[in-house]
Amino acid sequence: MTSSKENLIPKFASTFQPLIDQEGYLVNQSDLSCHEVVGKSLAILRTSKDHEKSKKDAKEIWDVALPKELSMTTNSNGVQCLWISPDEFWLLHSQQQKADIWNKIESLTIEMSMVDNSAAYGVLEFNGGKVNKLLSRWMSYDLNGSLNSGKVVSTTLGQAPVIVFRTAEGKLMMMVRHSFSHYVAGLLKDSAKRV
Amino acid sequence: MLLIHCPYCKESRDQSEFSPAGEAFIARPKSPEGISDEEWADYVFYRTNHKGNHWEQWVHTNGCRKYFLVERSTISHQILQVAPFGARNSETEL
Amino acid sequence: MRLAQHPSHQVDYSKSLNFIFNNKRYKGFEGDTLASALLANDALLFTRSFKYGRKRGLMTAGVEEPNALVSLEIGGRYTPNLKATEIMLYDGLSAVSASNPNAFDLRAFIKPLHRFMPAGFYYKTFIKQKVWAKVEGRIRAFSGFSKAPTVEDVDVYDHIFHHAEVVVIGGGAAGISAALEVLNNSQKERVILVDERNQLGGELFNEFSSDEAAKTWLKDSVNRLLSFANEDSERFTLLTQSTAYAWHDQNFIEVLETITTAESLTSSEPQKARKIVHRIRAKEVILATGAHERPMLFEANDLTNIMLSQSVRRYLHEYGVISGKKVVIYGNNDSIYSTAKDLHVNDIECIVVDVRSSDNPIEIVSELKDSGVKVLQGYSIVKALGSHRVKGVEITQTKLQDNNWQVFGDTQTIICDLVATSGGFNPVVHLDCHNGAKTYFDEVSQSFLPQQERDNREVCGAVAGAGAWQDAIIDAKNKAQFTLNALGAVSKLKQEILSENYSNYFNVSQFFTPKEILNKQKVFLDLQNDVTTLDVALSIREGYRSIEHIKRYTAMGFGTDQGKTGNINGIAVAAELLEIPLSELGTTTFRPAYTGVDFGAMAGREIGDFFDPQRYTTIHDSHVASGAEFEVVGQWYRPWYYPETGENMHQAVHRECLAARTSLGMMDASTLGKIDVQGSDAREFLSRIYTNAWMKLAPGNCRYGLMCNEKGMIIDDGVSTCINDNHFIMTTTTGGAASVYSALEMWLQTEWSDLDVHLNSVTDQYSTIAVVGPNARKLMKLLCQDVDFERENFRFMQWRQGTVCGVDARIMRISFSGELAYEINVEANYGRYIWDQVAITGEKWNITPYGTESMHVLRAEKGYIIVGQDTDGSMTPMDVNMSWILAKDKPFSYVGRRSFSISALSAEDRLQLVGLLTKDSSTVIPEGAHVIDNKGKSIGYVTSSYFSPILDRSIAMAQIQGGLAKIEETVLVKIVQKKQGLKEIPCEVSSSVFYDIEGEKVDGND
Amino acid sequence: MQKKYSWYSLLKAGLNDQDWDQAIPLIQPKSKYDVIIIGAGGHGLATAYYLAKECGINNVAVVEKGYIGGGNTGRNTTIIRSNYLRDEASSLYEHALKLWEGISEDLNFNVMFSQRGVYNLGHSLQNMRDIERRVNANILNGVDAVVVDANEIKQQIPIINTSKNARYPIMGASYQARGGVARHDGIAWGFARAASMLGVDIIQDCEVIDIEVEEGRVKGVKTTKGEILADRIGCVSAGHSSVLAKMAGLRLPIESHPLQAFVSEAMKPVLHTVVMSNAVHGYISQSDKGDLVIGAGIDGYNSYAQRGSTKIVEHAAAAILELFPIFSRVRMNRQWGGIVDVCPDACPIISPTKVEGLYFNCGWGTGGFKATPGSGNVFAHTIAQDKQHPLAEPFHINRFTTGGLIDEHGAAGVAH
Ligand SMILES: Cc1cc2nc3c(=O)[nH]c(=O)nc-3n(C[C@H](O)[C@H](O)[C@H](O)COP(=O)(O)OP(=O)(O)OC[C@H]3O[C@@H](n4cnc5c(N)ncnc54)[C@H](O)[C@@H]3O)c2cc1C
Ligand SMILES: NC(=O)c1ccc[n+]([C@@H]2O[C@H](COP(=O)([O-])OP(=O)(O)OC[C@H]3O[C@@H](n4cnc5c(N)ncnc54)[C@H](O)[C@@H]3O)[C@@H](O)[C@H]2O)c1
Ligand SMILES: Cc1cc2nc3c(=O)[nH]c(=O)nc-3n(C[C@H](O)[C@H](O)[C@H](O)COP(=O)(O)O)c2cc1C
Ligand SMILES: [Zn+2]
Repeated sequence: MTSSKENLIPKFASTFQPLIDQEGYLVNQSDLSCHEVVGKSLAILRTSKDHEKSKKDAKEIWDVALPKELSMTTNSNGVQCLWISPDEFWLLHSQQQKADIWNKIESLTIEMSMVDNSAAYGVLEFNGGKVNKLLSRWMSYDLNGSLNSGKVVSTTLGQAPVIVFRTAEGKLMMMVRHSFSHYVAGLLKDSAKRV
Repeated sequence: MLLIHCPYCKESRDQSEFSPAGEAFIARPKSPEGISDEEWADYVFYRTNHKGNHWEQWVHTNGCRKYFLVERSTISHQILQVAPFGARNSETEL
Repeated sequence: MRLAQHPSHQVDYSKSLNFIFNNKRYKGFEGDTLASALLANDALLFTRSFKYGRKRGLMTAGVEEPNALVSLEIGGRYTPNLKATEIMLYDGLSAVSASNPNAFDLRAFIKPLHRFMPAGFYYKTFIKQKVWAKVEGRIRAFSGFSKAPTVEDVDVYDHIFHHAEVVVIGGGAAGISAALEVLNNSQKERVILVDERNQLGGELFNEFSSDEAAKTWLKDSVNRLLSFANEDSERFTLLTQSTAYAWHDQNFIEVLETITTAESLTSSEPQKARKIVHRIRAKEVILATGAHERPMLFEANDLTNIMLSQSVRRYLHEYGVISGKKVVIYGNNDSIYSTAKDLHVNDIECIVVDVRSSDNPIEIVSELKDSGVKVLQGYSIVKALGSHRVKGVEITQTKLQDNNWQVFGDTQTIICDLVATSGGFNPVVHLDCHNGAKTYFDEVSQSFLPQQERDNREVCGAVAGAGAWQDAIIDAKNKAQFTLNALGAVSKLKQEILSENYSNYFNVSQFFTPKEILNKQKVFLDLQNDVTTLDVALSIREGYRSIEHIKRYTAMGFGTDQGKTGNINGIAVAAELLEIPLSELGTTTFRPAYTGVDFGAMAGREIGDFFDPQRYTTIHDSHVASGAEFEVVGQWYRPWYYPETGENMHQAVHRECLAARTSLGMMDASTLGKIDVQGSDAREFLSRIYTNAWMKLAPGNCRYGLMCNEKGMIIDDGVSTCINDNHFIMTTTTGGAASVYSALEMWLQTEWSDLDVHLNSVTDQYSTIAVVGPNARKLMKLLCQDVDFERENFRFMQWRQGTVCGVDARIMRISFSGELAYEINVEANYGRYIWDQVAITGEKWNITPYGTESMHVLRAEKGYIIVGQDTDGSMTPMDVNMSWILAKDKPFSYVGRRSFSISALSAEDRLQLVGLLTKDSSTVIPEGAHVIDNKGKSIGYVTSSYFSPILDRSIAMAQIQGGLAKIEETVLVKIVQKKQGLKEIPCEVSSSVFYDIEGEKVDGND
Repeated sequence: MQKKYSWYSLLKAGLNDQDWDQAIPLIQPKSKYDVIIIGAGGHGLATAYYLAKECGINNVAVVEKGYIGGGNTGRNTTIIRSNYLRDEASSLYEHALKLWEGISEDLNFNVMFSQRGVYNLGHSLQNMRDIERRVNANILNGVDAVVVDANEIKQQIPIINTSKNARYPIMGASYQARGGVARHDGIAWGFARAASMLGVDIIQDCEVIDIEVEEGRVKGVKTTKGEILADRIGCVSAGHSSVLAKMAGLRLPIESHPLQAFVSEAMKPVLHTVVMSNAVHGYISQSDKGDLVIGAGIDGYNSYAQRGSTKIVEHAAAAILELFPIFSRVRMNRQWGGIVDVCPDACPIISPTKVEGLYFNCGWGTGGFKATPGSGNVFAHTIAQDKQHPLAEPFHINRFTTGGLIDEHGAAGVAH
């Protein structure tokens, strides 16, 4: 009576799954696109009082250097480490790495805290010349003047808290809380009609 | 709409990212049971409510989530200075 | 009348447009405003005045217009109260006067009664409340301008944030010059230039006919600006038809851009925004908003075709329109001569009446006289003639003696059909004053000028008192240099020299307010509100002497024009009557909006679905598929109940509750707040936050906790799970998640920074599915093989890690229903999958999804509280009979504990939570009904009340004064609302636990 | 002696151009009074009026730093109702409402009290429970109140949006028919005129800069117009209460916050009642001039600037559009702010202080306009007898120490 369940393949639904088109786009128009990036996992690292020790631990587990204010670092495996606050860093890594990393974490005695929050956020990628035009309808942040490549900013999109960072010129990433995904998708699609 | 400099993000951001969190320098009594009802009420309810330069707490709710201190004029809304939490414990301290 | 096309004209005579005004058809041209087009058609009457019903026409050509209010279009694009001067004409436009000038109007009819209706009339009449109640409605019927819209707006509005180093407000000579100076002398600095008109240039077009240089300068400058806008669009943004309407703290400026063109108004394409609010955060602001002209005061100065002199010029120069053939130009400054010259050049007959004497000869006067224009110096108009359209004026001699104006000699009549007046200029200081800056009265230019020093802003051009356009340009350059310097873009200031009479270029004389004129009837100050000099005088006589009282007593400046033309004259009149200097009286407060802002534009897209975020769990689509009705909790949409075909809520809830009690139910509990608490002091932290003990809770276990604020009042509750000694996961109520999280952070950061604790919100990380009912264990065994579910190995209030249908899960055995229940927590991406699997697998026990309503019934049967329903921010743990949850021996005085020892918190007559059982078991008390004592006074109220399907009777919870001591007593619940059927319901006070009092169900059946 | 307002006097004035008397005479302060009231808002003026009229104390000065009624009295949305939750509060507000019903006649000044009814909307199940609880309490306390459902609301206010699909659908409301609005300036002027007729000195442009205390007793005040002595002083200075308390060496459980409002351009009457929604933070009525008067939510930070954040005002506009979508193309004409004195339990303080002879009446926060006559009335008696008026008893400042908070927050929410 047990086997039936064991053979099931769990169905993973990405954050924006019900909202994107078949290619994964929320918005796809001339000079402006927004699609969901799937396959990313998120770990949240809160450093301990002994920041130096945390830095070392981070290096050991993740092979990343902790970034300075509002910036990010990337390691050779493509793990991105985002500065969120003086004692909080977000590590974006691929789903494949996740199991290994968490095994490693559990085997170490570290004083900092680590939380897996992969399912809590969806990641959107924006491309095109009109991205700032679209986002400036909902974001008070100075996208043109201050959001340079490599910069990480937590702010709001409308009333939803989001993290945005620019990985390259013309390419912007945004992390959205799962429960706000309908709201955010709604805002973006609506405004995209008028940029 | 205020423009507030977050001492942790080291950047000025729109007020909508922040939440005000009340008058600064109201420390929780070290031993609540050891003080009178008046003293307890003073901590819980009573405020100086400065007209003029006023130290207050703000939290960067939709940013780094840190609480910090702001000295702001309650007459002109001008922000005179900001400080990370713990950098000072009273108005007069330098 | 329309003149031949001239280069200064902003209308295109080759493109004619048809429109309708007050049901009549007219033709105008592209570039016209509704006002200019109507003037050209000699349609001069726009409205009836507010109080006296006087017929009125245009007074101005701009946003300062007090009279010409119209409504535009019908249906979903009907817009009330627009000024004809701000509506750009388009083909097919249709407009209606706010108050039809041609209709019979009682207000005009009762003219003889006007003298009995002074300012403050209503304060002195209808003093009996009963009488007022009867007449108010009838008086109201006369109020207001246009009719309100009747249907929903079909257009949408956007908001856009901008950041700029420099914002220049006003695109006249000064603004253009300032913007160019900044752009030319800096590299990266971003500049935004806004102007409310549809063409850059401000008042400069007026100079075109006499000054070729003005034309050349404007053309060149605008071209240079346009090339910046095209080639370096990141750096320079030009916004026309865009009004800066508010200036908030720290240079946050809101600009309303009107996008609508004829096409979008009439097209059915809904996507395009009708208007956009640009929210600009500027480092530096350059204010170049120009000046509004003020009228001269004389009797019947409100007649149609008495206009401001500069406005007559604007109609002439920008639109090629003039509404008279014989014009009297009247004023107290040199600008009237420029108007006369322009009219004369266009072969329009005119006479100049100047209140100033001829003592100081001016060049332009002799020039005009030589060319044959009649000039009367030392004369004033005392009265305008005509019933509604001006037909002539009466003038007398006048002189200034000891700072007092005197009017003397015989009156003469001059026949005319248009009067153009200029009483000097009011710099447009409005925006500058929005966040606290003051004005000062400048005796030289006889105007209120912006506060001199102010951080991060400069003022230039006419708003700074500059008169000549050449000076405005130089002044703007000079001020822009200061701005550049403040930005660090230039270190050496370039400053050019202004002409000598820079700030009194027009030689404005002191306000012309002779008592003889002020004492006359119908000398209007505020035309929109029909405020006269006599009203101001009366206000002062009655003791309303402060300018703010005068404003409020007379309604001066209350209108849609906010007194742009009338207020300063009103202040001058009051100062004259009070015999104090204008500077002492001051202005009233300038407030946003500079000109009206549509509510729709203020709201932007934050309406409808975007009014507030709607938050969904990842299981939401399954709930929708099951036909759930939803309840909004916080911002979350939670299934409320799942009606099957034909069921109402009560039937559905009945079925759902019985399923959970007798077999199996399931519920989406994902919305509960979840906070990850880590660190070596995590236990200590929980002990300080919760009222109960946490030091001994072993890993693998969970515990319920109650949280209070420092006042000792319950604010939240929930179950926290011990993962290991340094790691807990706390749950909070759905609505309380955000506030609890920030309160916890507050304690950690501001008071207990020595604790080693880190918080992370993991609410969105997990989907939580509650499996509830006696058959829950059987189902769990099917769903998950790697956990031992046996009763003694996985006890109540424990948790286990396992794999549910192939997905990692943390399974907690907790219960909010009293039944055997498990909560499966999985990564949210698998939430829907697991939900569906649970549903399918549970089919054999007829598993039934249930919503918040059934959850409420189930928990009430067990007497569990809902924070916010059974408590209201004034209930202590003792009040809800939960003293057991107060740890006695915690070393740290946990949050709220100190307050418990305050006398009032242990008073015997406090409201306490108890159960209520109606004597008639089928009666369900309405929630919110009150319990009364034998005197009929309320002694408490019902917080929760349901029909319990399992008990087959009604149950309720109530807060009753001293309720815990009343158990087993009978009390009355009084129904006092008629429609609920007035009655008294006898009830027995009981424990609030109704079902399974011994708590035997929680282990289920095996 | 001043003349009575009547049709007759109006006629006479119109015919002879005869001067009206000074409703608010210009007065220089005397050196000593029996009682000084600090703050000539509605509450302060009402206090002076009732001191003179009902307590036999006519030697009273009201000192005002600006112009009378220029504080919150002159900048509020004028909603008047008495359907408060707690017995203590509803008794006080009902006392005020009863006075409102006769105030124009009493003062011989039409304050245009318009009993057009007040709806408090509910948008969630919990809102509706709270409304039921409050309405039932009101009825038991003899306060008129009724719960209406969405259909009834729609019938009474056809332009309101009762769609079930709204983000915050209207589920029902409490309705108080005797509630309404009044002319904000009128109540200040009416009390001022009536009080000065009874001999009260109203002194404007006279800011109190110090309160003189000697051996625990109040002695007088220093003002911008010199020193004025009195044995009893009542502070009725709303947003500035903490500032005055500080002068006397006291602290209060009060914070000053901006509260904003705005008006539209005037339109023909279309909204004939008052509609409030605490859940979406919008309050609306249409004035007798025709403008929509709209109240917004409170700003979270402290301020004495009489202005607040735009986002709050814009949110209020959005909230109003949720309720009344047809107002989308109506334009905001003017926006302003007041400084409200917020008490932790959303109830006022009417109380003596530790300084003998010094009384405070403050903490009315966002909702004191409606209480104006009642507040002045009970405060006058409290000062005159040096004993709490029975209705004022629960509002003693001691409640913050003894724990006897009234906590109107519970179910009444924001207290406009
Ligand atoms: C936008 C807004 C909307 C509101 N809406 C409502 C509503 O709809 N219904 C309702 O019931 N209430 C409402 N209120 C609240 C209401 O306005 C106030 O509670 C009430 O008007 C307070 O009256 P008051 O006489 O106590 O204070 P105020 O009218 O503020 O009078 C206090 C006076 O004290 C003076 N003063 C201060 N310091 C000194 C000094 N040192 N020396 C001399 N004088 C001094 C001030 O100048 C002021 O005139 C609203 C308030 C605001 C701001
Ligand atoms: N003050 C005087 O004495 C005076 C009188 C009459 C004419 N002038 C003439 O005025 C010109 C001076 O140039 P200037 O640039 O200072 O003034 P201007 O009046 O030419 O230009 C000001 C511009 O700002 C716009 N504006 C005002 N408020 C605005 C707002 N809130 N948002 C957007 N736009 C706004 C106006 O519509 C106008 O286009 C010269 O041509 C001069 O001859 C001056
Ligand atoms: C009930 C009410 C109605 C108002 N109606 C108008 C109005 O129609 N037009 C107007 O300009 N101001 C109106 N005001 C606002 C006042 O002009 C003024 O802004 C307010 O009293 C605050 O004063 P202040 O702006 O001088 O600081 C109204 C104020 C209130 C309280
Ligand atoms: Zn920050």
